[in-house]
Amino acid sequence: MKHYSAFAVAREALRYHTGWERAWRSPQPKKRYDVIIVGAGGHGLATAYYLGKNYGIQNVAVIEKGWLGGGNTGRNTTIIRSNYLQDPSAAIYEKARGLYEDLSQDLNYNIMFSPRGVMMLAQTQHEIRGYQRTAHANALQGVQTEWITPERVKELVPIINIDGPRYPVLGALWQERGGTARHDAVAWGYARACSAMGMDIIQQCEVTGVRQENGRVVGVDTTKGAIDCEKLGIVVAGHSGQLAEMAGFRLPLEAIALQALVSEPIKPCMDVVVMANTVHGYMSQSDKGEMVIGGGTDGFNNYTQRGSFHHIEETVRALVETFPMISRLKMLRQWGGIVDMTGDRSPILSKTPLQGCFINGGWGTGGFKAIPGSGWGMAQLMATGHSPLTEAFSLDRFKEGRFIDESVAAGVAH
Amino acid sequence: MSTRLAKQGRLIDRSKQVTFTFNGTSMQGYEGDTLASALLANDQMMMGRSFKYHRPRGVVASGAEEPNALVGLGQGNRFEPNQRATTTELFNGLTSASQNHWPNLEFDIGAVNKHLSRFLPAGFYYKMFIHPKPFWKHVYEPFIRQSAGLGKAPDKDSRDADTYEHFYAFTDILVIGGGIAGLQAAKAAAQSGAKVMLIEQTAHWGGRAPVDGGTVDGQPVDKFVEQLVSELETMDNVTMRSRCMGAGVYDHGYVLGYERLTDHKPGAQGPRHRLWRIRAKQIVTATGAIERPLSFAGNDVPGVMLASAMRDYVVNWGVTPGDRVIVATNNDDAYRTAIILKQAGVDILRVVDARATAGPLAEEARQLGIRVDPGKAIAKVKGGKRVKKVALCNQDGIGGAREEIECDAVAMSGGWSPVVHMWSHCGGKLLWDEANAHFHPDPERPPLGANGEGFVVAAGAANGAMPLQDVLFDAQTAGEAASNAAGFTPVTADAPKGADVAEAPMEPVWLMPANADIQLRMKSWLDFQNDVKVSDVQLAAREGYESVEHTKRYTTLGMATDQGKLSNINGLAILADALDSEIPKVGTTTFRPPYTPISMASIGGEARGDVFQPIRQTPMHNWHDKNGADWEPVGHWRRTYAYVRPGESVHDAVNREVKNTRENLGLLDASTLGKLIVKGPDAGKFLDMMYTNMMSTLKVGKCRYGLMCSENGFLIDDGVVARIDEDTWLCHTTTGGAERIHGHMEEWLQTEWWDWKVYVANVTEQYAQVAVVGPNARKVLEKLGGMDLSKEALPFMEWRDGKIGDFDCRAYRISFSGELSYELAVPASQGQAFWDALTEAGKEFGVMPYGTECLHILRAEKGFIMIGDETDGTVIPQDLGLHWALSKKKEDYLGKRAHSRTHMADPERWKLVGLETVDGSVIPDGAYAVGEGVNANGQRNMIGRVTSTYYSANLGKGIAMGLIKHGPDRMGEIVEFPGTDGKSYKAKIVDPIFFDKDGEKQNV
Amino acid sequence: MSEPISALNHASYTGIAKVEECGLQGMITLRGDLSDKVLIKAVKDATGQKVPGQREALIKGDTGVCWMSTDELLVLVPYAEVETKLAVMSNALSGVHALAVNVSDARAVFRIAGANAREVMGKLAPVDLSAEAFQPGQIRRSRLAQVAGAFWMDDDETFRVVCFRSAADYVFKLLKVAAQPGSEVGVY
Amino acid sequence: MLILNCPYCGVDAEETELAAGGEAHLKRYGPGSSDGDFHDYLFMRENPKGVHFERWRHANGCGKWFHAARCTQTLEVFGTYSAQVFEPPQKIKDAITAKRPGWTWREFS
Repeated sequence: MKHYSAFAVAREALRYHTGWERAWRSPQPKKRYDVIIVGAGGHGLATAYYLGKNYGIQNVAVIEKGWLGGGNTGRNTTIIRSNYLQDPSAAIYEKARGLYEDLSQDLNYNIMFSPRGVMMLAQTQHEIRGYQRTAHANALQGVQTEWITPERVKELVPIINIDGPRYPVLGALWQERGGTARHDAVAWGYARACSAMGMDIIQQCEVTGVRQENGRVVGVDTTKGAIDCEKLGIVVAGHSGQLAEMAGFRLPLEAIALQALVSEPIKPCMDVVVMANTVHGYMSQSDKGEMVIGGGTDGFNNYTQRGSFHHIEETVRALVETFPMISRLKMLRQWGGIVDMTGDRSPILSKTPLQGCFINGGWGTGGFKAIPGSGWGMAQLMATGHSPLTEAFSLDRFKEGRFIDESVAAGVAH
Repeated sequence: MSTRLAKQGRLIDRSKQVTFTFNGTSMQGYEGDTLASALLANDQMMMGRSFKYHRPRGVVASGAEEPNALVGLGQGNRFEPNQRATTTELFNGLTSASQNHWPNLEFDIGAVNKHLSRFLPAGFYYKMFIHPKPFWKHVYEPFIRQSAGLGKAPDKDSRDADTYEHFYAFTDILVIGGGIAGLQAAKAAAQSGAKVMLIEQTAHWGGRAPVDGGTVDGQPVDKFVEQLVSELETMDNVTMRSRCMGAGVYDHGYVLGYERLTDHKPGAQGPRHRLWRIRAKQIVTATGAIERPLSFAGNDVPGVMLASAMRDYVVNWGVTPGDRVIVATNNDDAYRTAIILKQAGVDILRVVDARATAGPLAEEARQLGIRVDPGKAIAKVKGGKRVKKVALCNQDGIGGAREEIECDAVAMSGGWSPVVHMWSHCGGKLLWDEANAHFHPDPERPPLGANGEGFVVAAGAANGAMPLQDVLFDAQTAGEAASNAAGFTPVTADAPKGADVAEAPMEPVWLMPANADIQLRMKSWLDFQNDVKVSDVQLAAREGYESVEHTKRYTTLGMATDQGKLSNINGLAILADALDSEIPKVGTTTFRPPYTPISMASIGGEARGDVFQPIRQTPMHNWHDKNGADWEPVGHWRRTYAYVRPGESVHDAVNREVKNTRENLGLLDASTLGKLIVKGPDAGKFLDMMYTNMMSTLKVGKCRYGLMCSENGFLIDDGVVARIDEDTWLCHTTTGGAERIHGHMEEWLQTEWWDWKVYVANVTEQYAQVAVVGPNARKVLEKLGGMDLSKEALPFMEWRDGKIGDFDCRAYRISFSGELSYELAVPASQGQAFWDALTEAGKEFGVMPYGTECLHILRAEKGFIMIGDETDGTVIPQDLGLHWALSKKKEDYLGKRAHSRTHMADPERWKLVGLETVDGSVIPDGAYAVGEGVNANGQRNMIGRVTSTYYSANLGKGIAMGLIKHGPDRMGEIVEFPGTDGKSYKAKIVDPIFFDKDGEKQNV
Repeated sequence: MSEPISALNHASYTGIAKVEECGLQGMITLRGDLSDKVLIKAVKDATGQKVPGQREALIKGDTGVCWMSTDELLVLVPYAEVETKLAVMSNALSGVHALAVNVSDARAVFRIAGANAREVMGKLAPVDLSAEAFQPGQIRRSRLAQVAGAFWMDDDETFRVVCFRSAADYVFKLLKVAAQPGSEVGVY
Repeated sequence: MLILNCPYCGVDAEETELAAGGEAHLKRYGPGSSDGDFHDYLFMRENPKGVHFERWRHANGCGKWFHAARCTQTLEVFGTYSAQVFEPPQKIKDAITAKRPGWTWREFS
């Protein structure tokens, strides 16, 4: 793998950049792999990467129906934070956030992790108590967050209206080391690194069946032929249900549409990520200058990657109220993605009834920020059969009533 | 130079001069000008800077597709960045400023990037700025952000001076686009009797056809348009809106129309924008086509313009972008520009036609003395801030053997692409047309509506029909098809006969010259705003970013404010070539709404300021407001947190209210508590399912505190239930619980037990409810007179109807404070009068109103739980020691089954206890109790948490409730709560009832 | 008993249409089997009207009856008479499974009058209010921007809107925005 | 923006008048049911790419719950019907069969 650096760019410039090699190979599938990961999104590629890096398992194929990074990895609002309330969530998201800190260097690919700080506004007494609770929990979980005053909020976000007529800002939960990253780059960086380890990323290859022998997975059928494997990881947000069906089990998931939008680009005016859950809006400004805005989810099953406009309306009016100066900006583009929702809105990282087959899904609206931690834990689970990071997210929690409910702290899982 | 011509300009009124400013310079234009045409008339060729390299940018188009001429419009509370000069109607006093440069447009420091461009290819930032790590956040990123961005950000304190609104419209057929295709389709559809709505984004009808010439039924196109418009205006089943853009097509035939009402006359009465929510059975997209640029070196120099745009400026606004013009093309249409400009007196130095042979229009051009060079190409345009020279070469070559010609403008035409956005928003599929080298809608695969049938029909150029006669024929057909699909009988008629010069076939030319070397390719722009060049797309392909989505995201092709209207097809073609594939195989990126950007404010509509969200008010709301209420939003309600007196802090006020209520008399506005009437022969049975306790056995005249759980076993609500008569109960819910619990009850009644005879009605707002609380409660009520409220006549946990003073009243003898307390319900219309009477009569008894915080403290002193504090959606009654409220007699109730799951029955669950700090301090809200060691993820082990914590003015110390592991078995033990303030709080586990354990105060 | 006060005490505003709070209106929510003879008679006795069909509103002035749902009616009577009428009705219905309850004070009522009344309403409710689609004699339950509301037309230029009393202030402000000068739409 | 016909008040209501209520025709499992049945009743939702049956409430309208048969891939609506039935009426099933021959959903087809 050719090393990326300013020097390399300068060197290639002299040859008019005709010397760059492929970021990742595009191989035909081999007959057999130790591990097959279905789904070349962030979570799938990260799982493969850490299998290789942490456990030396490099005979791995990542199979992708479409193009790598083409699902929710490339459709989200790129927020990275770990100020979650419940221990298991805080653990996996903080692991992810920590890995994001060094990911550019680790992958030798600039994923532009920008620890600009994430702020969750408290606009009711109930929210104040909720976020102060989170702040206390985070302190014990090793997650650095703090409760800040409205004045500090205004200092950090000059464009915010802290004394709006309806919901004045009463304070905020502030995670200084939260931020954003360039979402596509995360998938591309992992893909390049996996490919460099000799792993095969097989795009435009759809899995049509999961082959098993006496209760154990032995391979998959694909549009590019049958491929054998020891272990199988299903990491296909939005389509987990279909894959599980092929593998002969069911998942407590529903697929719904989540929407987002961006404004036209303007010069930098907001250096942090702000989430206002009482009014259902959150916003950050990308390095391109676009205001990146997350919308709500539909309440019904939907595979169209299109949502209903009224969710956009609710979000935008909330943000115009919170940041009056965006009133005359314009919405450039809106889009939707398909997310898997579980009964407690927390993900599933788990063994399955089919031996050797593992599932990573149900990230709902919050998957991007978890990618490195999810890959790390999933790799550990698949390689060793156990991971403290994923343990609480197992499938059986629903039967036992052992939920991981994040909504309780007025926090929504963006 | 670019100048105003003596003649021409069908859209301007030369008798009406308009004054405006650009970058502070005052300029003149005419009514009917766009900002772009007016700037050109003032020889302002350079209008902005590009995004990445800060290269000089001039206007390249004449409409919505413009990527370059973006300005900051207006000032202060009416400032708007990134406004397209080409779609901005000129008005007197308009102020505009160019963007993305410092210190100014002419001299821009950022332009240094231009010279570094060789070192800044597509995706360079993924490969650089990796080391040293801290530099990204502190050095690289701030620099990149500063030089990126585009328009100036509005002032941080600006407040939009305008208002906005929505409008819900319903029509059988919606026609999007008011060009000749839209007009004709609308007529054809309307003749079936269908209700037709026709929307057009500009202020004019007829689109570009009047500029392109030709005749319809033997008369000039603009005459035809005039007649058609007036004909449609007389049809009362037709609604026409100009300045109204079709912004997006959504599922089930839902369309957003973006109407700009006062942008062209700021400050005028009424809303600025109106966002139409249009429900249509069928949609006709007559959105026309957009001309493609040609990819040659220097095609981004100001003065290089789309051929169609150049003739628009001449014909519509009487402006020529240059005196000495070269036309480059791969099709016949561009000859119209040459001819029109020539006839307007502009020097046409050359028509450079990449093809070997051209059609009759070329002949016509030659007749006018224009030199036509077949097989030729532009090797390079020279010039910085405007075109100076053009170097010509053979199309089939690498760009050598050049001939240089001095000129000041270049018109280019790479062929036309139908505007398929509206067709595609909801999943309409496209077909590749080899002959015209464009995608057009595939009639076999339209977007599908609620009935599974197609609900969009494309018409005219938007459908790939280019020649005038085809456009009209296609439009007629589309209009008839749409009316038919909408359930009407089309009146079939012949389309008007369009006549225009026949055209020779175009030839796809994706690069000029065909084998341009790398130096030229690095100067051949695809995306003018984002500075994406042919070489960038080729680099992306080489590096394996093969999917069109990858290439788009890696190079930012098509991600600018024009969303690739000019660049997508050209980029796609270059990518396909680089991948040695075919364009349709590579496919297009997804088309997403809106068609062009729409204002955030229009999306929010009326919902701003006062009416951003409803504020629900009790009958006494205004009194509270006048009497120092510190408001707390609870759902959409506003409740008084505390009544703050002059000179008091909120905290002081709370303490005063707490003491006074315990010692004298307090009044609480409890009107927000939900009140649901549940009536019927099966009402008792039903409530036994809804509540964990037994309600069917409650005696008439009595009250009982009830708990509600979800099927999942978690507490969702609580409240006092009163039995009114044999088959009627009244259920109180929490504030804001009324609608939720009413819905919850209706859901079970309608979808599970629909055979049960029960009716529910929400009577919450019928009553103003006042809690009269404290030792003097009975005294004040007796003073008002009326019903007997003695201990004997109205015992604890009972209710009576009667009169208090002259108010009809239902009195509940219940207490959430542990004090002698009555909750009194009177008709809402008399709530204020009743409150006044109590306040007046209460004076001698030391009456004071109290708010929600006082209420919380009073109940906490008594160890009463509060839904939302002790519960958070994960707590079950057993956690709170409420076993007494879980009926053992009942076989079933919602939540019962869930409680038997292993984790619910787990003895390790945290349980409710009281907490008393050893030093009397107040444990911080939300604090957790810590145990020994850390868990497998290195997190400190927690053994519990605080759920409610207050300073009790009565007890003079901090009190709290919390959930603690094995709590009830650990009475007297000390647990530790680390605060986020650096302190650690030690608290003793105690009984949660801190005050009047035996309840003597309430039983008097 | 003291003088009852409606939510906004007859506040009014005139823009492209006249908006006013109507004051107190007697209202009874009646739930039951709409085909039951006893119920039909009770409605007749209280309002002089038959039981309305789906989405029908049979109203004269401040007396009448509206179809709210398959098992629910809204009975309108003069405010002063509501208690007596309710008593009579409850008494008549004592034998059957039905629920009649006074909701007069739980509601606020507005009148929107003028040539642009349809347009003012069309800005707030996702309902086809063209003359072909909506006429006097019909009632529609929907939303007004962000709150629930029901409305009918007294004549071709006059709407009456019913909403929750607590939302009266919000609805009045909404109507003022929707009726602001210069905001004529020009379609109805 | 879904538009569904409320079978109770006859209105073609846009989504903003409606509240989605999840999977239709669930069988309730109460006390005495097995852990498996109870788990499935609460969490194991049908999640098909295609024909689906779901519950809606005309919340900003007549307030009634009703059922809808819909395609989750195209958003095509095959019909709406009473909430007070244990399975889809034959005419709804026929309407689906006409558009999606061979469809199945849970025990229905």
